[in-house]
Amino acid sequence: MSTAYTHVAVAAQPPQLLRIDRLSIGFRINREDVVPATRAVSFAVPRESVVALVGESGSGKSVTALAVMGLLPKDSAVIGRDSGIYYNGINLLFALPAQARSVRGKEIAMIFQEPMSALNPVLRVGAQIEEVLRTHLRMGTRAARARAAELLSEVGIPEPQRRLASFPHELSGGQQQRVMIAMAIACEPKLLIADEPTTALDVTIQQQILELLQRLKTRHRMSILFITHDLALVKRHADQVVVLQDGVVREQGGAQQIFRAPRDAYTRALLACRPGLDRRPQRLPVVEDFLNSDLRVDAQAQAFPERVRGVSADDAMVLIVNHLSKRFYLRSGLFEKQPLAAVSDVSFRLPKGKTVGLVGESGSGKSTLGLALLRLHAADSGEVLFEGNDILRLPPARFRAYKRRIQIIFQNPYASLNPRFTVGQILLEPMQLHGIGADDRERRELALAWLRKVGLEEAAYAKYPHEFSGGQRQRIAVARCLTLKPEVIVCDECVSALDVSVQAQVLNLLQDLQDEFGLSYLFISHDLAVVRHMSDYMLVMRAGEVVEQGESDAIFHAPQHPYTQQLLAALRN
Amino acid sequence: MNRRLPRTNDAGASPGVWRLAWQRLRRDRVGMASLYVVVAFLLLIAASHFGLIAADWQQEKGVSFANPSFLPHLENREAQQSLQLQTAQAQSDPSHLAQFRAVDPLAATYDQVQQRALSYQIKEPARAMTLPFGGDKWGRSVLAKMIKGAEISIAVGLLAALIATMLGTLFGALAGYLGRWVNDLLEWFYNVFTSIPYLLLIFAIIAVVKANPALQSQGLLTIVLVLGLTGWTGVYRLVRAEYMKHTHREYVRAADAIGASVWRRMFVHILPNISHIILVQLSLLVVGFIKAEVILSFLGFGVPVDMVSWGTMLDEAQNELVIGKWWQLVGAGLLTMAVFVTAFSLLTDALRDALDPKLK
Amino acid sequence: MGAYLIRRLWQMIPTMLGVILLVFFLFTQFGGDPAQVLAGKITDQAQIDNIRKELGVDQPVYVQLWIFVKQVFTFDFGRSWVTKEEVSHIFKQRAGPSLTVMTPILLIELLLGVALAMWVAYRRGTVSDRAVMIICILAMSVSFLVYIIAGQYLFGFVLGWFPVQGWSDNLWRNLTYFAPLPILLAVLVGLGPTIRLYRSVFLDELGHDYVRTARAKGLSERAVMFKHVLRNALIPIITNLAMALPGLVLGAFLIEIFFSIPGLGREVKIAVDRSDFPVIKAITVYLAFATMVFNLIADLLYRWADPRVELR
Amino acid sequence: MRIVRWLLVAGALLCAVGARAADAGKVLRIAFPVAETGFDPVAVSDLYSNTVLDAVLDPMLAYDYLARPAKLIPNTLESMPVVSDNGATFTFKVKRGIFFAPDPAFKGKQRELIARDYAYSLKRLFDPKLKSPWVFLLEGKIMGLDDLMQRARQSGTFDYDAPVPGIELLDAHTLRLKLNEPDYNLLYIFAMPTLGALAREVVDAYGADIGSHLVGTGAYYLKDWTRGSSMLLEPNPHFREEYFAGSAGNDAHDGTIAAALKGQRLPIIGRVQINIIEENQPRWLEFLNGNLDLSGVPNEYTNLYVPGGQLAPSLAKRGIALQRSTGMSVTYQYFNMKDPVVGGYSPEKVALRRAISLAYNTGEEIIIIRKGQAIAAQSPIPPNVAGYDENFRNPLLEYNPAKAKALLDQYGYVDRNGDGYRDLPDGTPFELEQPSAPTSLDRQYDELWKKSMNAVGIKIRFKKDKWPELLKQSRAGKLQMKGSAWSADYPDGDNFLQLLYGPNSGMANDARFDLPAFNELYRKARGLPDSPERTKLYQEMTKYVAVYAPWKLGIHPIENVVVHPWVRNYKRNPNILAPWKYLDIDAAQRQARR
Repeated sequence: MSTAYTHVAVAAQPPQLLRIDRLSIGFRINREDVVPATRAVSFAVPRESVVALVGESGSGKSVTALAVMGLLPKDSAVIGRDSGIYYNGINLLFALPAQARSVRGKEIAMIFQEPMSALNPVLRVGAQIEEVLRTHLRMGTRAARARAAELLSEVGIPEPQRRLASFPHELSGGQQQRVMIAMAIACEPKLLIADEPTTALDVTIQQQILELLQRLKTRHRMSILFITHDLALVKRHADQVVVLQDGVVREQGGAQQIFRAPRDAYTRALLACRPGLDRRPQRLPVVEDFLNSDLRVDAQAQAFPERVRGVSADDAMVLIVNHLSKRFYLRSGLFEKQPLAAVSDVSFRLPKGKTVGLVGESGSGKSTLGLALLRLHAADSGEVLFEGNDILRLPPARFRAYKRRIQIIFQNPYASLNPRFTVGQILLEPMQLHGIGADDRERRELALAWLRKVGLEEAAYAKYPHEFSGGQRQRIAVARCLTLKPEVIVCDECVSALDVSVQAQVLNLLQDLQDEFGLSYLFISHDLAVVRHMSDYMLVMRAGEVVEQGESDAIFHAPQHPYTQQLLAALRN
Repeated sequence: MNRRLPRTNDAGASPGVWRLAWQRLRRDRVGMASLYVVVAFLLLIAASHFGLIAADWQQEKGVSFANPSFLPHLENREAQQSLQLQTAQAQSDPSHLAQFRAVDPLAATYDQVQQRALSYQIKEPARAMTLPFGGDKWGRSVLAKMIKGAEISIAVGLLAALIATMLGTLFGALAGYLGRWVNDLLEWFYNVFTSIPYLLLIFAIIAVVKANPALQSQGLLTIVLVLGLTGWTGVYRLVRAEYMKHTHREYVRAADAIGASVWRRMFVHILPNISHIILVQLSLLVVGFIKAEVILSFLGFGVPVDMVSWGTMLDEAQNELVIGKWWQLVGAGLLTMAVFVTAFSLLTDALRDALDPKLK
Repeated sequence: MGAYLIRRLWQMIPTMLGVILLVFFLFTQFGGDPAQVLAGKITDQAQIDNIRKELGVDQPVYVQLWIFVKQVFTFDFGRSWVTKEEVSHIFKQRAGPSLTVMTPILLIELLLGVALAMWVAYRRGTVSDRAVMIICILAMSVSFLVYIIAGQYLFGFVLGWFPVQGWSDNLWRNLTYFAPLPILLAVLVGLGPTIRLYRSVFLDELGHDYVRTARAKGLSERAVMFKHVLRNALIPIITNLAMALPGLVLGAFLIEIFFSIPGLGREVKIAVDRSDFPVIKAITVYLAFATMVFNLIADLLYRWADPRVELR
Repeated sequence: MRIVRWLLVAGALLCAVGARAADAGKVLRIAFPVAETGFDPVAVSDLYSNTVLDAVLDPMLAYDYLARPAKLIPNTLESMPVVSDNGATFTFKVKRGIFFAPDPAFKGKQRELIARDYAYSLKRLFDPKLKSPWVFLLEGKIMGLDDLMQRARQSGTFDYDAPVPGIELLDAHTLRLKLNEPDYNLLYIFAMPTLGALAREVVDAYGADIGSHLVGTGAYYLKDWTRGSSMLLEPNPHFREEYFAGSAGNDAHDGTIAAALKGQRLPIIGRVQINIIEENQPRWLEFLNGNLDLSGVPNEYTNLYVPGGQLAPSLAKRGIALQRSTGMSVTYQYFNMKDPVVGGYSPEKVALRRAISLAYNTGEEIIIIRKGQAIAAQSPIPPNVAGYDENFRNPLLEYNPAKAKALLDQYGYVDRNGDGYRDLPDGTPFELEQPSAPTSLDRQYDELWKKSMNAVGIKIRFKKDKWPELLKQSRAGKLQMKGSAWSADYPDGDNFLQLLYGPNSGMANDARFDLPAFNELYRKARGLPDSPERTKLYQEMTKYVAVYAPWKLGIHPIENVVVHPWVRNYKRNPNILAPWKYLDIDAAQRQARR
C-alpha cells in the first residue's frame, strides 16, 4: 500500500486519474488494410468516481478498455501516433513493459464479462488471487493466503477459507464474478475497469454485483470505468457517462445531465429504444427516429401512443398445451441415471393473434419448452393440441403438415442461418420442401416479396448471411419463417443477442407482422421489459415449473409469486 | 467485438465462403508458393498419365546404373558387367545339341525354327552410358521413374485419402448426428478398429485384400484399399465431434423446424459447414498415405510390378546407397517426394488458415 | 470415481470381444495355412494333416474361436508355432527393449516438443516461428526409411559416433551405448509433427480469456506462459501422449529391425514373415487391451488434470 | 536337495573349465541374418538354428573339414559303420568315454553317450507330436519305424519303448539299423545335426521346452540365449579329448590350416558370440568396423567389395581374406505339368515351355539381381555334390528371344485377337500366372519376368500372396508355375533328381513331372553308389529335363565369405554348418588392428 502512495507522490498529482487523449485504434486485417475501431476518443476518469462507457457492439468501448490495460493484440493492433493514455500523468502507451506491468493489476485492475472463461479453469481460486498479491506486493505464501480469504469475505463469498480451495467451475456465475472482483481489488487499485461485468448474469445477480462494486468503490476510494451496452444499467451508479458509437464519442457529461437531458440524438435513442416497464408504445422508437428528427425523450408519449394488451375469453385458441413435461438424465453412480426436470407439468393456451410471453432466468426450462412444442426436443409427457390434434403424438408424416404452421425464431442470428447458403437458398428451401409455389421462379418472387416485407433490399437475395448485421440476419430468419405462412411462431430469445437499437426494430417488425397476419407468438425471453412490451399473457418459469401465469399487465402490476416479485424488483432498481 | 472484413459492395456478385477463403489464401505468400509447386506436380502427373512424358520409363535406355549426365565419369562396374553379358549372350554354342536330338520331341522342327529365328535376329539398341539423372539397375532412367513414381504415389495418396475421408465422413456423420444406437455401434466399431495397432491392422487388411482374387488383378486398387480402409478413423473422430456440435446449432434446428429431412440436414446443411475441416483432413491424409506407401513398399506390399512409385524406388535405393548409387535415393526421396510433401503440407496449413480465420 | 472406473471397464468388454472376433477371423480365415510352412521341404497329406491336428487348426471354427476366447481371458496363448517359445514369455522379453527405446524417445520428444512449441507459440507470427515451422514440415517430408539408412551410415559408420547396431542385457549399457542413435533418429523424425501439434495446442490456449486475465493482473509474459498457459496446455498434451503410447510400441519397428533391437515391433514383423499366428494374435490382443487401458488412463489423466470434468 | 544338485553342477563346471584347452580370451563374433527359431533338433528346419545345433550336438558321423569332394568321417563312432546286406544293414559302434554337457536333469552325474541315445533321437524324428519337417529323410526306409508312427497318429502317443524291427541295440554302444531296401545315401543323413544325440531324461525333464534346454555332447554348449537377438556359446566342460583328425586338403591354404591344427586339441576358441542382424547395411558395416570376425558379403554390395570375384583393394589392404564358393543349391522355375496351359507332353506344350525358358534372361538375373554372384545351372545337380560334372553343358539353356519367338510361331502361338499378346494355337487367349511373395527380391524377379515375357509377346501376371499360402497352393498343384530352390540335404545328386521323379509328384516333385523314360533312369541310378556310371545316367536324365522343360533351370549361387586376418584356420565347407571348433583367433592382432 505504501508503494502505491509513493508512486502517486512522485508524480505531480494531476486532477484526473486517467485521461484518454485522442485515442485511435485500428486492427490490421492484412498487409494493406486496417479497420478502425476507435477514432480520436478522448475522455477522463476523475479520482474516486464512476465513469460509464456506453455503446453498442462495435462501438469501440472494449477496445478502449483493453488499450488502457495494454492488452491489445500486439501483432494486429495499430494505435494512432498522437494518441495518449495518461495514468497519473504517465502515458501508458509509451511506458516500458516492466513499468506498464507494475501499473497493470496493481494500480489499474480489470474485470471481464464472462467470469467463467476469464478465470483459469485449472487453478484454484485461492492461487489465482494470491498470485496477484505475491507478484505486486511481494507477500509471502501465508500472508497472501490470509489476505485472499479476507478479500473473498469482502466481496461477499461465504466460507472464504473453504472457497479458496475451490476451482472456478465449482462456483456459481455470480460468485465467479465476485472472485474476479476480489482479484481485481487485491492490490487496492486506483482504477477498476469493469467490462460488462453483469451482462452474463441473471437479473437478480446483476443487481447484487452492481451494489458490491458501488460499496467497494466507496470503501477503497477508487475509480471505476464501467463499460456497458445498457445505458439504463448505469443510471444509479455512474457519475459521468461517455457514449460511444462506431468508435466516436457521441456525447459525454455528468450522469444527471445525460439521463435528464441527453443532447445527442443517439443517446436519446439509446434511452428510448429500450422497452420500459411503465409504458407500452404501439411502436418502439428506433434510432432513425431520433437521428432524422429532433425527437426528445419526453416527447415520446405523443409520438408513440400506448398499446393495450390482454386476452379475452372469446379468443380462439390455436395451441393448447397440457401438462407438458421433459426430463433430461444425468449419469450418477454405477448404472443409475438422475432425472433432471427441465420442464415439468406446464399447461397454457395460446390464443390466435395474441402473444404469450414466457419469462425465466437461465436454466429455467423456457427454451426447452419452446423446442418441445415443435418436437425439436421429444417431450416425455403431456400434449400439445393444435386444432384439437395432439401434435406430439402424430406420426412424422402427418406432423409434416403442422410443421409448416408452427415455426421458430432463434436467439442467435449468427448461428441460426446456414452460413454456406445464400439468403435466396435460405428462403427457397422451406418453400421447396413444402411445395409452396409452383416453381422456383415463383418461389423466388415470393422470397423477394418477403424480403421487402421484413425490410430488406432485394439485393440481399444473392448474398450470404455473413454480409449482414445481426438485426438484418434476424430479419432474414423472420422471413424464412414467413415463407411457410405459419400460424404460430415461437420466438426463442429472438432479440436477446441484439443491440438495443436493433432490438427495437425487430420487435416492431414482429409486432407489425402480427398485426398484419394475425400471427400468434410464444415469446420467450429473460428480459421482463421486452416480454411485457410484447405479450398479452405471460408465464413465469423457474426450475422447469411455471410459478405464475396470467395477463401480463396484471402480473406486472400485482405479481403474486415471490419469485416474480423478486424479478420485478431487480428490474425496477 | 465484431470481426469486420472489407466488403465487396458491388451489387450482385457476392463472395461466398470459399471465395473469401481464396482471397485470404492469395495473401499468404508461402501458401501460394506451395500451391504453385503442387499445381506444377499435378500438371506433371497429368502429362505423365496421358503419356506425354515419361511414357517410356520402362525402356532400358542406359547401362545398368548409368551415371547421371552431370557426373559422367564415376566408376560403373555394374555397367561393364552387363555389357559383357550382352556380348557373351550374342554367341551361342550349338555343339552339344546333337546329343539332345535323340530325346527331343521337337527335333523334327529344329531347322524350321532356326530359319524363322534368323528373321527375328535384331540388334538391341545401344545403351547410353549416362542418363539425365542416372539409371537404375536395369538401366531405366531415374528421371522418368521419378515422374512416373510421382504419378502413382500421388494418385495412391489422393485416392486412398478420398476413400478414407468418405468413409470417415459418412460414419462420423451418422454417429454424430443420429446418436443413440447408431452412435453406440459405430463407436464400438471405431474402438475395435483403433485398439488394434495400426501396423497389425495393415497386415490384416492386406491379408484380406490379397485373399480376394477379384481384387488382385486390379493393380493399384489393393494398396489404395489397404490405406483407405485403415485411415478413416481420424476423420471419423473429427467429423463425429463436429456433427455432435452442429446438431444442436440453431441453423440445424431451424432446418428441422422448416421440415428438412434427416438426410438433408446431415448432408445439405451440416456437411458444407464442416467441409473445410474435411478438406484439411483430406490433405493431411494424402501426405500421410504417400509416406505410408513408402513403408508398405519396404514391407513388400507396394504397387504392382509394372508400375513404379516413390516407395518402390526408395526400397530399391536403400541398398544402392552403400555402393555409391545415390541418385535414386536423392531423386525419389528428396527431389520429388520431399518437395511435393513439403509443398502439400504447407498448402494444407495455408488452407487451414484461409478456411478458418479464427485460427491464427 | 469408483463407479466411473467400473463402468468404463465394463464398457471395454464389448470392444474386447470385437477385437477378438476381428483378429480371429482375419487370421484364421485369411491368414494362410500354417501347416504348410511347418511341414518341411518334402511332405505328404498325412504329414500335413498331422500338423494341423497338433496345432488344432483342423477343429471347427467355433471350437477354435472358443479356444481363442479362453486364451485371451486366461492370458495363456500357448506357444509359438515356430519357435515353441511361450507367447507370454515373448511378450515379457520383447517389451523391455521396446520400452527402453521408446520411453526416452517419448520423453525427449515431449520435453523438446513442449519447449520448442512454447517458444514458437510465444513468438507466433515472427520469422523464427515461420522458419521453425517450415523446417518441421521439411523434416516431416523425408521418409523415415531415408533417415534410418542415411543416419546409420553417417553417424554409426562414417563418423563412428555411435555403434552401428546392437543390444545387450544390461539396461544401462543399452541406454547409454546402443540406444542413443536410434533414439536420435526417431526424435528427429518425430519432432516435426510433435512441434506442430503442440504449437497449435499452445496457440489455442493463448486465445483463451484467462490469458487476458493473467496479463491484466500484471504478470510477466514468462509467468503467463509457464504458470497459466503451460498448465492448461499440458492437459491435451499428456492425454494425447497416453493415447499414443501403445501404438508406439510397434511403431518403431523399422528402428528395431535396422538396429537389431529385440523388441516387439521386430518380433511382429518376424512373426508375420513366419505366419506365426499365436504370436501375432496374442500381440494384437495384448496391444489392443493395452490401448484400451491407456485410453482409460488418458481419460483419467484428463479428468484428473482438468478439474472441470467430473467423474460420474 | 535341489541346491546341492546345483552346487555339484557348478563345481563340475569350474573344474572342467580349468582343465580346458580352449582360451576364454578368444572370442569369435558372428552374425546371423535371420533369427533362429529354436533348438529342438527334430523340429527346426532353418539353416541358422541348425548351425548352432551343429556346434552343440554330435551326430554319429561328420564331414572332413578340408577334404573335397565331401567325405564322411566318424564323429562319435569308433570307425565308419559297417554296411552289410548290399547296403540294407548298417552297424554303428559308438566310442566310449563321451559325456554329455552337465545339466540338472542328470542329477549331478556325468552322463555317458550310449547307442540308445542315437536310437532315441532317431525315433523322435517320427513322433507325430513333434511335427518334424525332416520325416521325409527316413520315411519308409527303416523297418517298422513308419508303422510305429502310424500307430502313434491313431493313439496320440508315441511309444518310445516299443520294439522296432529296424532298430537294434546289440550292446550299450552298438546300434544296428535295418532298411526296407538298400540305400547308399543313408549315411549322409546320420551326419546331420537333426540326428545328433539327445539324452532322453533331459527331453523328458523339459518337455515342450526342450528347445531352450539344449544338452549335447558337442564341443560347445549354449551358455546364454536371448531369443531372436543373441546366443553365446562356450566350450562344453565335459567335451571329450578330441584332436584334429581330418585330411590335409588339396591346396596350400588347406596345408597351412592342417599344419596349424595338427595335434591341436579342440575346440580352441573359448567363446562364440552370435548376434542376429537382419538388415544388410548394419551387418556389413559391423564387419567393416571389425565387430564381426567373418561375414557373408550381401549380394548388393559385391560390386563394390568383391568386384569381378576379387576382393576389393581397400579390404585386401586390411588383410581381409575372401573365400568364394558355389553353394550346394539350385534354383529353378517349375511348370506344373498338369496345368492346362503350360503342362502336358505334346509337342506344342513342350514348345511353349521351351520358348518361355528361352525368353527368360537368366544372364540378367545373375548380373543384375544377383550382382554376378551365381553361375548358370547346366543340370539340377550343383557343384560339390556327388554326380556333378563341371564339363557338362546344356545347349538348350541359352537366352534367345528370337528363337523363342520362332518356336512360338512354329507351334501356332500367335496373336489372333490383336491385343498385342500371343494366343494359344486354338485361338483362345492365355496369360501366364507367376506367383510371387511380397518382398523386394521377388519384385525384382517380377520385373525381369515381365520384361522377358513382354519381349516375346507372352502376357504374364503376378499372383502376390504370402509365402505359406503360395507353398500350400504349390503343394496342392494349383499353381501354373513357380520359382523355387533346393538346397542339398546331403551332398549327393540323388537329393536333387528325386525332385523330378514321377512317383514323388505332389511331394518333392512340384512340377508333377512324370516321364517313364526319366523314371526308369532314376530307378536305375538309385541302385548304384556314386560312380562315373551313375553320373552318366544323371546326365541322361538332365537331357530329358532340358527337352521336356518341366523346369527352367536357374542358377547355383556363389557365396562370398570375408574373414578378418585375426581369424585363423577358416575354410568354407558347405557341409559343415559350424566349423567353430577348428577356428583360432589372434586376440592380440585383433586388438591391434581395430
